[in-house]
Amino acid sequence: AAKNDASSSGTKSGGTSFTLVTPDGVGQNEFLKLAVNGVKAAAKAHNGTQKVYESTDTASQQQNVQAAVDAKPDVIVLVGFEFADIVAQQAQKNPKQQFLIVDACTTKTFKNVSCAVFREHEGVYLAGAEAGLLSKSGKVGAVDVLDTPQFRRYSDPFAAGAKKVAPKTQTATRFVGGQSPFDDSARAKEQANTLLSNGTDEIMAAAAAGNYGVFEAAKAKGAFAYGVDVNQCPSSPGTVVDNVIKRTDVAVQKGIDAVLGGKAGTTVSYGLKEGGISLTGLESGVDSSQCVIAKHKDVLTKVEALRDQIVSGELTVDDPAAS
Amino acid sequence: MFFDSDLLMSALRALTPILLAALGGALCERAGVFNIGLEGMMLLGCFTSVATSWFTGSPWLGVLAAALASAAYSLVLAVGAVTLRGDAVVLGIAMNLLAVGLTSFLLRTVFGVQGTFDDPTLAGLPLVGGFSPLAYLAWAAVAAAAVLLSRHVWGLRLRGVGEAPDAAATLGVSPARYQYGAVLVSGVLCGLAGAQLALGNVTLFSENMTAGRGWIAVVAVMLGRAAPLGVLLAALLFGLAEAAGFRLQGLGLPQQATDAAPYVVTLGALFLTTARRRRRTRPTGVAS
Amino acid sequence: MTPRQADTDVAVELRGITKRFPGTLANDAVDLTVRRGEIHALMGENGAGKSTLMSVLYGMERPDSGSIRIDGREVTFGGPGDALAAGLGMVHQSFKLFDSLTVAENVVFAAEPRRFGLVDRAAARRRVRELTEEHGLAVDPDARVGDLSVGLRQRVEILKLLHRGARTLILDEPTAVLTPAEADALFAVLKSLAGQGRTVILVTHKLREVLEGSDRVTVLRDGRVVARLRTADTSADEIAAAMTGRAVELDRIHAPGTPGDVVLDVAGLAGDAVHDVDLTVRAGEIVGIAGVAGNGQSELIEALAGLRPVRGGRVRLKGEDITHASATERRARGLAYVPEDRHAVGTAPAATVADNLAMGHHRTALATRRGLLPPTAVRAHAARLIERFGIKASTPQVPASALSGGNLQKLLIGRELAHEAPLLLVEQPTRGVDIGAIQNIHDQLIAYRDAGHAVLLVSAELSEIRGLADRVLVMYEGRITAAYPKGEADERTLGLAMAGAAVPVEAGE
Amino acid sequence: MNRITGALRSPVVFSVLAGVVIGALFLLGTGADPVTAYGAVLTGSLGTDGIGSTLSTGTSVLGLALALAIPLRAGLINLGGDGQMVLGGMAAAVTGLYVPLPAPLATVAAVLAGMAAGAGYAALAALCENHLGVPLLVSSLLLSYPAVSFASYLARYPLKEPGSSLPQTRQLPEGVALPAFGDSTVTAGLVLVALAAAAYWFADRRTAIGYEIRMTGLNARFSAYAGVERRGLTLRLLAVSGALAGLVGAVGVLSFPYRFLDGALTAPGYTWTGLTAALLAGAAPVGTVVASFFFAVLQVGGLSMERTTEVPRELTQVLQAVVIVFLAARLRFPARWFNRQKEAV
Ligand SMILES: Nc1ncnc2c1ncn2[C@@H]1O[C@H](COP(=O)(O)OP(=O)(O)OP(=O)(O)O)[C@@H](O)[C@H]1O
Ligand SMILES: Nc1ncnc2c1ncn2[C@@H]1O[C@H](COP(=O)(O)OP(=O)(O)OP(=O)(O)O)[C@@H](O)[C@H]1O
Ligand SMILES: [Mg+2]
Ligand SMILES: [Mg+2]
Repeated sequence: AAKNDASSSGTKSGGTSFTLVTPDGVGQNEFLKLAVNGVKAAAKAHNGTQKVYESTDTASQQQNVQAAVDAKPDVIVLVGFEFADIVAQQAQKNPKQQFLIVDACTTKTFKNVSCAVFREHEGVYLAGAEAGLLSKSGKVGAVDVLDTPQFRRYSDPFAAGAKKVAPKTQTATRFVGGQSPFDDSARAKEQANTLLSNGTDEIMAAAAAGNYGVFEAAKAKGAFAYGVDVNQCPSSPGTVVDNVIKRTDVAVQKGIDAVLGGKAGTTVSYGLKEGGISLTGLESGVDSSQCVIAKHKDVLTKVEALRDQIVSGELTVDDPAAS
Repeated sequence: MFFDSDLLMSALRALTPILLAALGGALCERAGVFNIGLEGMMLLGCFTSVATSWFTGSPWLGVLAAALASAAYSLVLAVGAVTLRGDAVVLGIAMNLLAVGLTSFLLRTVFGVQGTFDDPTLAGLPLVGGFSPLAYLAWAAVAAAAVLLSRHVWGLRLRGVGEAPDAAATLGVSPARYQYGAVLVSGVLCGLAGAQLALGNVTLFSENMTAGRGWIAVVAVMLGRAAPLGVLLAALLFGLAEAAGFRLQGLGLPQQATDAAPYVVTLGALFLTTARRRRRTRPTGVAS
Repeated sequence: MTPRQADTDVAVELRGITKRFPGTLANDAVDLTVRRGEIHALMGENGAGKSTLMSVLYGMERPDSGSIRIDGREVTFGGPGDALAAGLGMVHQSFKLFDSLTVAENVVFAAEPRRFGLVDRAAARRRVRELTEEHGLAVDPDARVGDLSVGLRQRVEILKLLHRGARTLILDEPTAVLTPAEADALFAVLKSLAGQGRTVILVTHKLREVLEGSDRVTVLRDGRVVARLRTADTSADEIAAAMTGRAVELDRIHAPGTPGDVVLDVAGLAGDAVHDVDLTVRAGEIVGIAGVAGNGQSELIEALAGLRPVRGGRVRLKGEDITHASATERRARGLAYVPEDRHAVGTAPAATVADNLAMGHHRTALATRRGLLPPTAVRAHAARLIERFGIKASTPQVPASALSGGNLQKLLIGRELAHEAPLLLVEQPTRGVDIGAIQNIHDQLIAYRDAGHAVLLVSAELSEIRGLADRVLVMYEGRITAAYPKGEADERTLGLAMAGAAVPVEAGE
Repeated sequence: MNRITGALRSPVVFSVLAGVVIGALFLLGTGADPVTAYGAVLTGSLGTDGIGSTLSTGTSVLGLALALAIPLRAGLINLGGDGQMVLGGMAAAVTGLYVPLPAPLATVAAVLAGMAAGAGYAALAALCENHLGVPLLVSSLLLSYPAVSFASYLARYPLKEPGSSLPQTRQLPEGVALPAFGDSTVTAGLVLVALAAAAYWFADRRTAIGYEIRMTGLNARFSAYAGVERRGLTLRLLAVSGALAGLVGAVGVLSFPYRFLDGALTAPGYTWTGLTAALLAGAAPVGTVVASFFFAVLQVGGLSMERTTEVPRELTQVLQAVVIVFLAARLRFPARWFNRQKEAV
């Protein structure tokens, strides 16, 4: 559905306009919801209007991008790896149109394509460190939607982080898979259960809608879980330890600012250093977050130290998607 | 331990919603209505059970509402395929599509959220001995359906209607009545399957959360030759293959292999059973 | 035959029944009175409106006008259930049975003895045994109906009605698929039922059984009653004339043909239900195979047609070995085939008449060398056959299901004759066909033989075999057990041979 | 007069109208303006900006509809379109990437490889029915899942584009692609599928094999009696069916973005849309084409409606489903409405 809210002052003509195209339904992904917030905020800030085109599959992605290009807004924002090919094609055909891709970049560089990419693995690594420090069984694991490089970013660094602080930690990863991997919370719960029955007591949940299933499984066994994108602690207080926050909204807003400010064609990478990736536990509202980590200040202190090492470049985290 | 009690529990949990839906499908099949809309009816059950449980605080009312809502929804198939003699396959496909759209729409209008509705205070079904009461109901339903079909007056008539509707009609048995009945019962069972999935297996609703379970139920109906015990075995095989698949991921098998495992196992079982049957009865020329 | 005692009572009375289908007036103000305890025959050509009238009586069709009285009371039936409740019962031309259920289950279906809502199977079995003993209709209550012979299935149909306490039994062409022995057994049962005060309405095309088995006859033509006769006072010729509106020559014995070279040569053939069969058919000759249904005749013909596997022996067509040839190859080498089941095998009822007539010709006469099948050729071919064989169809584009039974059979025979194949296999060519059409079909087969073709005929009608065949073979338990030249095959001799001659006959079979 | 009332009474017209009316009620219920919404559907799918998308969506829908219609004409249901299509796409991708031929020839080879892979896999389902006694409906459906998983595995591991975040193969070499019309997304794939439709129409109407297929669909025992070899026919029809599904997969890979991306072929659900179109048309050639085009319009127009109006996206699916339900139930206006009119005239 199109959400073309005019901004407060509402002069549609002459005002700037932005179109956000998503790769999937917004409902399924927290970081897409953040992206929508980002583009709304940008519209407000720039006194303009915005639209959101939600896609469901490759065919609708192409149709939506084409429709966005046809409508000629000031900036077209696209979220997701899926758009790299389409943007490369459209950017060449429409050199006057500005594009902003979040989460990916075209292989060739274009003057009219700006990119914002995230280093989720840095945040996941810190979450893994928390898990390593908190785990009693010495076993931590992750449940991913699918076995793809993009989801491996949520499991491999988690293991690495845990091993960094507790080298003997055993790690494992499960993938939801099945006919509808993004929506299948029951299957995600079973996958979490297979980890739990092996004694795993700290689980990274990167299972989209399945996260809630992972939380339920962990809760039932008195184990702990880690959420993604936003603060998921309130949905299962006492079970969710922390979350890897990905500030898609910030990336969208800053990206649009940059494009409008004449700095198009650049790639900005957001990690711990830039504040694009963070943990709920490292943010200011931690005490009211309902996250378990709020009660483990000692762990947070150690994690903060790791964070500082990563920020300073002293410690680098491997990116599974870069292989 | 690879084959341990956790594996069995996991298989049984995966099995329950599939079994309930497949029993409904089997009844329809016996009555001569090909019901491919199990997935949609189940999804509607998921939503209704969660919404009702949320607003009333009672998961039991949720179960009841799910059964009623899915039964009402199944009327689309009954009216379309039985009364109007439309194509049951197309109707089923459309019902599945409709259920996805409708539940997502309701999710947004009723709860004001997109994607998933999940709340720590949402009341799910209690567990008795590790399973929700609906799981026990599912087992009871297998027995009930088996007795109904083989021994009960209704079951006899239902089988007759499915096999030769005009023969039943000449004896004053209305095929349409029995077909409506079967479709409505399948609606109720799919509603229960949905409630089991959304208030038993997990406690939340998310868009399209049935994720193909209705289709697996359809396969189980075919594989089990629409006999309650056959359907149970088929669903059990499937559940075990899936649970074992999860374990195999732990042994390093790629996710794609474990995704395919239940289907490959099912196909293999099918080959074996039909090979045995074929050795017993040889097909003959035109008469086959 | 003298009218029975109770025949002053009227069991069924139809007044002014009119039933119209789109384009057809199936029943036109029909009056029919059937007395209690009588066997009342309803006759008429294909499409005369017999089945329609019975459907109206049984509540399956609503009449456009007219009234029905049962036992003197006026009734309106909403469906067969009401008719059953009023003491009517019908055995349909195509049996309405559940093949996968047992005899007992079929009999009690929808009138089950119950215990706690469950079907009381023991009681059902007992009930079937009681009924079978009372009426001499032996059949195993636990047999699966799908495994039964046609004759036994019919018994199940009758048991069904008796179980419901039907006082009036309607039978639509009950003997069309029965062997003579089965038909005789059926009539014995019907007579005993009538003797008990039940009423029987019998729809049939067979004059012999009407004359032997009925008390009175009503004849329909074009939906109207054209004659009401007392069987005792009438003759076959009179009934036939009333049905067709012209004089009909009945039960002709056709002159023998002049056999030439061997066309079909079968030696030691073994297959499903067929053991060590030797036979030859020559050009210009009709060879008839008589036998009680279920003795391997159908299997033999299907094996010859290439539709069943052959497990031993050899088959030669015009000297060429076709033992293991496919159905397609056999047809290509000169074989045509009229199967026994014209609805399920011989035609595609949902397809048009033209498409039905094209089958088998579509790769040869009608197709171009490149595999094209021009629609114009199909239509022209259909028009030719419709003309030549007198098939009554409004246009070649109507579906074959709209043809009457007799016309559908003409379509099928016409199509196969048109192949001009050296060998024609024919099964039950006149089953369910009225006497006018029977004559036409017999004439066609004789003309085909006289044109120098070989014909292998399987029929349950002994009169048909005797009338047409130049030689008669008898098949028993999968073997050819006797052979007679034309003239030596009288009904008695054949009957004995069909029963296995010296072999004792099973009770009721 | 008769013809007009006949057309009006036809189930198709009624179902579409009923779907439209019920959809309008839904739209009103959510506060949207039905006229604007339907206008958006039509301009979005048939207007200059949308027709390209409609035709490229239509290419896939029609291709799969034909793949399902052709065996359906003989009474055979192939539920394995997804697996056949994905293997076709994968075979095309592998051929396109690795065959050492000049680009145009590599493209042709990729198309042929895709068709061959689909045909071979569908034939496997036919063999299961012919020789193992597993009903085609079941064997084709069950075989589909492992095929999809296998292709997914290939795209994830052995054939994955190094460095990519997606489970996808490398892009095909420059020029290994189906030529497109102008800068639209419509490729020569449309021509191939249209040719297939024309060939099907011709075979169905005017050839002996088409006749045999039709008769088998109407009464399989009848055609067996007349010498049509059932197993051979099943095998050949499934091979053709699989080849068409494989063609759709190959067309998908040989069009933008010129690579195999896991899930891209199956996610839009063309197989089900195609099956629905084929069933609604009773597998008749012209009907299948019309129904496919109608569904393409509905899908592309629905997305466009979502973009340009306030209509919530879920309603698009609801609208499509309602139209299909009415079509499937073959509702029609009661005859007496028209008879009354006639009397009045
Ligand atoms: N359902 C129907 N729709 C249209 N016409 C019908 C229908 N049933 C019967 N008819 C037509 O009504 C007429 C009478 O048919 P009916 O079945 O009563 O004939 P019949 O005497 O039983 O013939 P037969 O000896 O072949 O059994 C025929 O012309 C037939 O085509
Ligand atoms: N829907 C219909 N439209 C037109 N004619 C019909 C229809 N239904 C039945 N008929 C015709 O009505 C007549 C009676 O049908 P019935 O069921 O008695 O079979 P039948 O013709 O007697 O067949 P047979 O004697 O070969 O078994 C047939 O001529 C049949 O073709
Ligand atoms: Mg009749
Ligand atoms: Mg008849």
